[in-house]
Amino acid sequence: MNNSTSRWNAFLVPVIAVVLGILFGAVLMLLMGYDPILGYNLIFQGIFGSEYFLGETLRAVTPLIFAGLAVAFAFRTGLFNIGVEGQFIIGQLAAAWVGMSWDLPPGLHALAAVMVAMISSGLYAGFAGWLKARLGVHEVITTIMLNYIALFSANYIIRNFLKGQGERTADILPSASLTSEFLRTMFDGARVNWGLIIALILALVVWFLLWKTTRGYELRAVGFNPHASEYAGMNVKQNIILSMVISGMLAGAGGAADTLGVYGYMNISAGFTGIGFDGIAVALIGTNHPFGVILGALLFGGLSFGADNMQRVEGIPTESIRIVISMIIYFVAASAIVQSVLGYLRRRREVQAK
Amino acid sequence: MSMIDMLITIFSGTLIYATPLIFTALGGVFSERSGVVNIALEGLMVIGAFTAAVVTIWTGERMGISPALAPWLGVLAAMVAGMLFALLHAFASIDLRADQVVSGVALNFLAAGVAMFMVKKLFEGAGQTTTVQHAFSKFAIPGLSSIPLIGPGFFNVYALTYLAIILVAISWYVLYKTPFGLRLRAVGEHPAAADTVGVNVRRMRYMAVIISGGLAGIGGSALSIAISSSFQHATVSGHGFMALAAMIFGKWHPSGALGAALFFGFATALGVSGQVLGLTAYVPSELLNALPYLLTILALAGVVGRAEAPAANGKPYQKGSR
Amino acid sequence: GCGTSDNKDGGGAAGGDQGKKMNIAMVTDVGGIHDNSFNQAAWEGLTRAKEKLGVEVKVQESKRAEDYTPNLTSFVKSGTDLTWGIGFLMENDIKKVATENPDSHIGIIDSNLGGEIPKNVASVTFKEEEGSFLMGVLAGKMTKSNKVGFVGGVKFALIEKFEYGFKAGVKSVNPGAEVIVAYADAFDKPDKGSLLASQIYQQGADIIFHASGATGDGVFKEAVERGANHWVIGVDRDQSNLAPKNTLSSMVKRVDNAVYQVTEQLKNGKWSEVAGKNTVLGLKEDGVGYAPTTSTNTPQDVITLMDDYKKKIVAGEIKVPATAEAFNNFK
Amino acid sequence: MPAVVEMLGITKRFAGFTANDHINLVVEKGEIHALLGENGAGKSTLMNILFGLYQPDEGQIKIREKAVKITDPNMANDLGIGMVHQHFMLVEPFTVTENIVLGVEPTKGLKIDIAQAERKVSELSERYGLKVDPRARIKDISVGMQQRVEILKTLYRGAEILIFDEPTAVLTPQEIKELMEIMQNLVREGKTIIFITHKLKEIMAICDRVTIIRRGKYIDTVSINETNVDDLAAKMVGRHVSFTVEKTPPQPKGPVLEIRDLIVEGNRGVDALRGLSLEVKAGEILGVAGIEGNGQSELIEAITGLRKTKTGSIKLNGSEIQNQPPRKITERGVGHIPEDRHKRGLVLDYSIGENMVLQTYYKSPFAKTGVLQRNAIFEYARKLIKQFDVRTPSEDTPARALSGGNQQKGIIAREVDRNPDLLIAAQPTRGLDVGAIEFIHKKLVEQRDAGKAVLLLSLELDEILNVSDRIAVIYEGRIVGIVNPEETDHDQLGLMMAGGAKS
Ligand SMILES: Nc1ncnc2c1ncn2[C@@H]1O[C@H](COP(=O)(O)OP(=O)(O)OP(=O)(O)O)[C@@H](O)[C@H]1O
Ligand SMILES: Nc1ncnc2c1ncn2[C@@H]1O[C@H](COP(=O)(O)OP(=O)(O)OP(=O)(O)O)[C@@H](O)[C@H]1O
Ligand SMILES: [Mg+2]
Ligand SMILES: [Mg+2]
Repeated sequence: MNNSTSRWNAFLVPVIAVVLGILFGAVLMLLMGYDPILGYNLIFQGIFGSEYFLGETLRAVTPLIFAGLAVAFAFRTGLFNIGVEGQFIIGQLAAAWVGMSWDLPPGLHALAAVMVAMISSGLYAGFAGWLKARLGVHEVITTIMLNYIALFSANYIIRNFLKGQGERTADILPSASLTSEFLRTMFDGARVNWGLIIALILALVVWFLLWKTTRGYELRAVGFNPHASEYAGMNVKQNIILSMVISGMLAGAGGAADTLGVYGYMNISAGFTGIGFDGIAVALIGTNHPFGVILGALLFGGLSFGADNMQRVEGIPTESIRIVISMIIYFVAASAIVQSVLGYLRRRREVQAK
Repeated sequence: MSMIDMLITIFSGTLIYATPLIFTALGGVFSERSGVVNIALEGLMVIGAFTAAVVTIWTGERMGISPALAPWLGVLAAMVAGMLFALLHAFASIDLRADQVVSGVALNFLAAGVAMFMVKKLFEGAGQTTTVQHAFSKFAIPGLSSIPLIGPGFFNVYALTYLAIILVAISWYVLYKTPFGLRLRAVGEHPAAADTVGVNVRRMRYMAVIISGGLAGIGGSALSIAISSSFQHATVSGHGFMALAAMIFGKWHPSGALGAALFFGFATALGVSGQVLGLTAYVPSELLNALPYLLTILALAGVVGRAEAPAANGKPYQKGSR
Repeated sequence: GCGTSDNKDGGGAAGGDQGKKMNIAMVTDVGGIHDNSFNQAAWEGLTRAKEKLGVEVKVQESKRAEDYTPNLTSFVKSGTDLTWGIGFLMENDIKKVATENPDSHIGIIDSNLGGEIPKNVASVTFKEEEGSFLMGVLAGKMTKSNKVGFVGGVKFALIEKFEYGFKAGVKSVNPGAEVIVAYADAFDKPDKGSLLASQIYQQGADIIFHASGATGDGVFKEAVERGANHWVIGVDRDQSNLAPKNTLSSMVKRVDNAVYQVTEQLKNGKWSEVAGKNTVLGLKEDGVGYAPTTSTNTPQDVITLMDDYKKKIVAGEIKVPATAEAFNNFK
Repeated sequence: MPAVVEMLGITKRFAGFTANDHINLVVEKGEIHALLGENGAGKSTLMNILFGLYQPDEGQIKIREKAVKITDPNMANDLGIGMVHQHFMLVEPFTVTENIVLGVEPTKGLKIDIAQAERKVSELSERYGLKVDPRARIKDISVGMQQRVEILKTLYRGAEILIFDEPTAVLTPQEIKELMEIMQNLVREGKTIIFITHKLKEIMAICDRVTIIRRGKYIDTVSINETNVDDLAAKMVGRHVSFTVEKTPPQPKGPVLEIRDLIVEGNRGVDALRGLSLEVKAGEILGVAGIEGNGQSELIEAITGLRKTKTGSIKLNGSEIQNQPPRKITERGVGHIPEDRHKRGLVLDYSIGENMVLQTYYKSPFAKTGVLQRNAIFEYARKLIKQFDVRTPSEDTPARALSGGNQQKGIIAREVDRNPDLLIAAQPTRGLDVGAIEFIHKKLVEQRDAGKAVLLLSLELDEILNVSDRIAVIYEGRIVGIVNPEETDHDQLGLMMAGGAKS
């Protein structure tokens, strides 16, 4: 009984935050001299106005689900992975490499590329986990550093080993593609692709892994209390490393989906895409729950993508939507007080019921 | 000549590159020593960088205040703006007992949104401020700067660089020698203990977070009106997170933060010299550009070892709770 | 003659109520509209088109590379008469959108789409190496230390055109001079730009040419810091305002003209003259050149020399190298 | 005698739950007044109200016969009230002096005048016989000294009324004796003391009067002269409590645990165990007596695989287990009730149900091919909760929300039910009330009677003497003697624990 209430709260709190954030955004637009009704209407149109927009929104949401899952997974096991950005890059790179240079039947090829990307990113993130487990180096620092290292080395590798025409890798073979003719036609040519389905499946996997398996039991226990976990016979170091590996794998799958599903190649990049940082926001809006992450990504991705329509049509700056999103996160943080009061009331009720 | 010249530029490059990091990491030390995790450093720097640029332009170019004074007004304004912005973090973390990471992430997004939005408003839709005409220039301490090697290396940097180093000393004194510092650290280690001896936990944490905002604001100003001379979306890009790393690397200690910031600066300057010296013929430039990040990981793995955060860091304090 | 593709999924995107006015739109790359560089220049061209040609203009900034396609598509599908994509980064997106929407008109700057240009696309590229060559001539002539520097943003082929053009120019007039080359690996890190410049100057160079976007702001700042006899050469547009006393010249690239002219062609019904092919703008076409403010700090004899070289290049007597390979074969 | 503290009709509710329900407490000047009650009876809450940490919902407080409203600890300080908290309020990385002056720092210019502070701390320390080193860091000193620092903190602030909330739960017998003396010194100096403890003997030994509360309600205030231990226990729990552990003579069989010449390094880099040898037989409870810090923790950690050994052997049922991973050792039949239940014993954020399978979650029937069987786990948890009388609203309640006593019962349930050949119980009753203690002792004896080996470590001599079948005395990392509980007493054990020879 108390579990369902806590689930209800976990759902309610972000919803209230979203409503408050959107109201705040309306006030902001008014202050700026724009019509908020029109603004939000344009955002709405920019998402749902056509199959194409809807499809592209989903395409924009897809990497955010992966990144959000990666961050949330680490958070759930007591780690702060700021390195999703870099792990995503590694995933893109590995997928591009497999996609362009292996020769496998369709489907299998794509699968292999995704797997290799996941493994590469997993190992890459696992290095940060290893440093933490073995040497006690704070994962926040190492993952920040590894972001830059990933960016520079990916550029180097593309330039020197994978170069295609232009500033990018060669094209992946069609057999490795994650594009879906079915989804394309359904969404009027939008680039929504199998990556979205992979993301949703991974959300389910993460949920199952964390809460339904013995491994998840260990991973979360180690995050909550490493001393008790050690006492209970769990291998704390191994679990820390594993947690980073899995988090990195989720990010890597996102990178692979991006390369194989949207572009079919990887660009040399002059800077970060920000996917990793947006993933932190998505995870937090989704209260670090895999299903919350999906909703958070839909919200974040939808608002950002829809906001472009607002700029296109009325010239309303997209920054206003960044501000709305930030206020939503802020309210998620602030509404912790609502949550704690609700939770406390519940506990007391239970003690009394005894 | 080269060797000496190289050292000179590496030293002064180190100091200059480190300057914004020192301020900001120092800010992080105050906040986290009081028990409030501050992921918002990046956003605070953005606000500081933006405010400093705007105020310096306004006072120096539009109001005609003396070019020597205008950038200092910019720094002051950046500090105040950082403090005000930090209030949002303080309010969420302390009064609302919010998850401090969440609040910090929110403020990073907010800062970026607000600053860019304001730039567009203030500069006729432009994506960056105009060039700050009266930005800080390097400043040679007479006498000291003419010492060979050391002089041009260490004593030809921005006034803000000296300020940063002085502030490290002051922060150390404040944190480790004064009642204020003792209370601030107590609140970050064991707020209930501080509370029971009459230390106002809420007030201490508010002050710490506000100080942190002020310092990060100054750190931001160093980027926009000393090292470069404008504000745009990329002025801060990642320095706040590097400062966060420097704070942790420096074990939440002012001199540690200084050391870590200098280390980053040094490694960056080293990578740059590698390129300038033509090492790119043997080593890819990407590797040289990645050098500071690689060296940091090596240093952390090899030398520095485990660092303990303040015990109550990140934990909201509620009177009477256990 | 502009195709009026029907507007069934406009989704609020304006179709233009006056009916007659032509709609021109542009999509920036991730640099954004106010990048002090080609996006901004393109927008200036469009703004001029609005004033002089009476067209409606709109802009959409891209946050991520993934946004190029939907941004272009939205404009194309909402019946925009000409949609510009600014920057080679979106060459593949342009190709795709153009093929999927054969009735649309699309323009792209800085890419020839690898030579396969769809019928409905007008592409424009520049001979940056030619403009950069003149900067090399200037630097090679004016250096007192026989050392000059080049700061690049990211090692894209496009930026290498600047590098090798510049080096060739230096070599032509001053074979003994050394060119120090460094890349920031970023277009948006002024702090790194100033660090790079500081070291290059400290190495004894007295002139730095940059092709590094906002990173270059730091190069200017460093020159200002160092004062007299530390020179910068700007890029893309006249950048002398960043350091009036330290700027020798800027290699201007007339993206604005390109955008304006292609738009004008469309307006005047001469779309077919530019469509389906690449227009290359070099010194000859005044697509690249040096800024008028060059004379402020550069002596007339050097400018004259630059003009001489310009003539030779225009006449085809000098073939300016744009790649490492070409440069190595260049004498 | 005039009353210095009068708490009248105090009621305190926490979100609908009444922790204090019209409690009266009248303390006279110069007395040591005990406050007695079960775990969770509301003692700490009442004292926190007096100290200004909580505000009462109803009732009145008078200090020195004047009605006051104590809104925060500063105000309590001003009224001369000082409190030594149940959970120490000390900043671990700080020095003794820094902790003492925190909030009332003497200054010289901007700077804390640390020299002056140290002088004053030394003075006070000497005057009350407290023996603390003003420069030591809290994290480096013993629990007993930490407690004295807490006392100094109140004295430094000039407290006249001192509240001691369960100060003896964590002290060694020697330290307890010293504390008693200190308390008597304080009273002689004219101070008044409110003393909370679960140890009735201590109350009888030192207090003047005692106020008893039960489940938040006031029961009685009696003078020590008019009462006795059994009476107090009955008043407190509401039923008769037996203090003597009922048990039949042991029937020891072959050795289950054999330790030979064990050398283990402690946290500070010096050897904490220096050639320790020990044997525990099936069907016996071996008590290990010793002053804290003589290697007890290291001994347990070495046996359970939580700490590496240097040399020597640990054999369980004849095979060596030293330096094996904890999981292996657990699976070979070792149960462990850890001394720090929050640090080791529980994942506080997990439900009590999930905590019940902390070592067995991966085994059938709790898991099948790596998938948790929630129903099996919670069914099992319900069984244990019932069997061990763990008071919790449900098996789905976070362990954090349970009281210390019930958390401890949960751990014991888990460890006992795994049916280990060797059960290690470290401080199993620390901080618990007499009712809970009785229960736990009974469980230990049951294990013994079921033919298991039980290794009991306790700082509580009474517990050791009552429960053990044999007593091993540990001193400086060695067993310095084995004695029979029937043939020894506090004094002899005390002497051995201090390194004196076996008589
Ligand atoms: N901060 C709090 N919030 C909610 N309930 C509380 C709080 N503090 C105490 N309680 C409730 O009040 C009751 C009394 O707690 P208190 O700590 O006063 O007990 P106690 O008598 O000191 O117990 P012990 O002997 O274990 O120390 C507890 O059962 C608990 O449920
Ligand atoms: N964080 C918390 N959340 C909810 N209730 C709590 C919390 N901490 C304590 N309590 C309540 O307070 C009561 C008393 O707690 P307290 O820690 O004083 O217990 P205790 O028996 O003294 O245990 P300990 O041995 O840890 O001192 C418990 O019954 C519990 O219900
Ligand atoms: Mg208590
Ligand atoms: Mg207790």
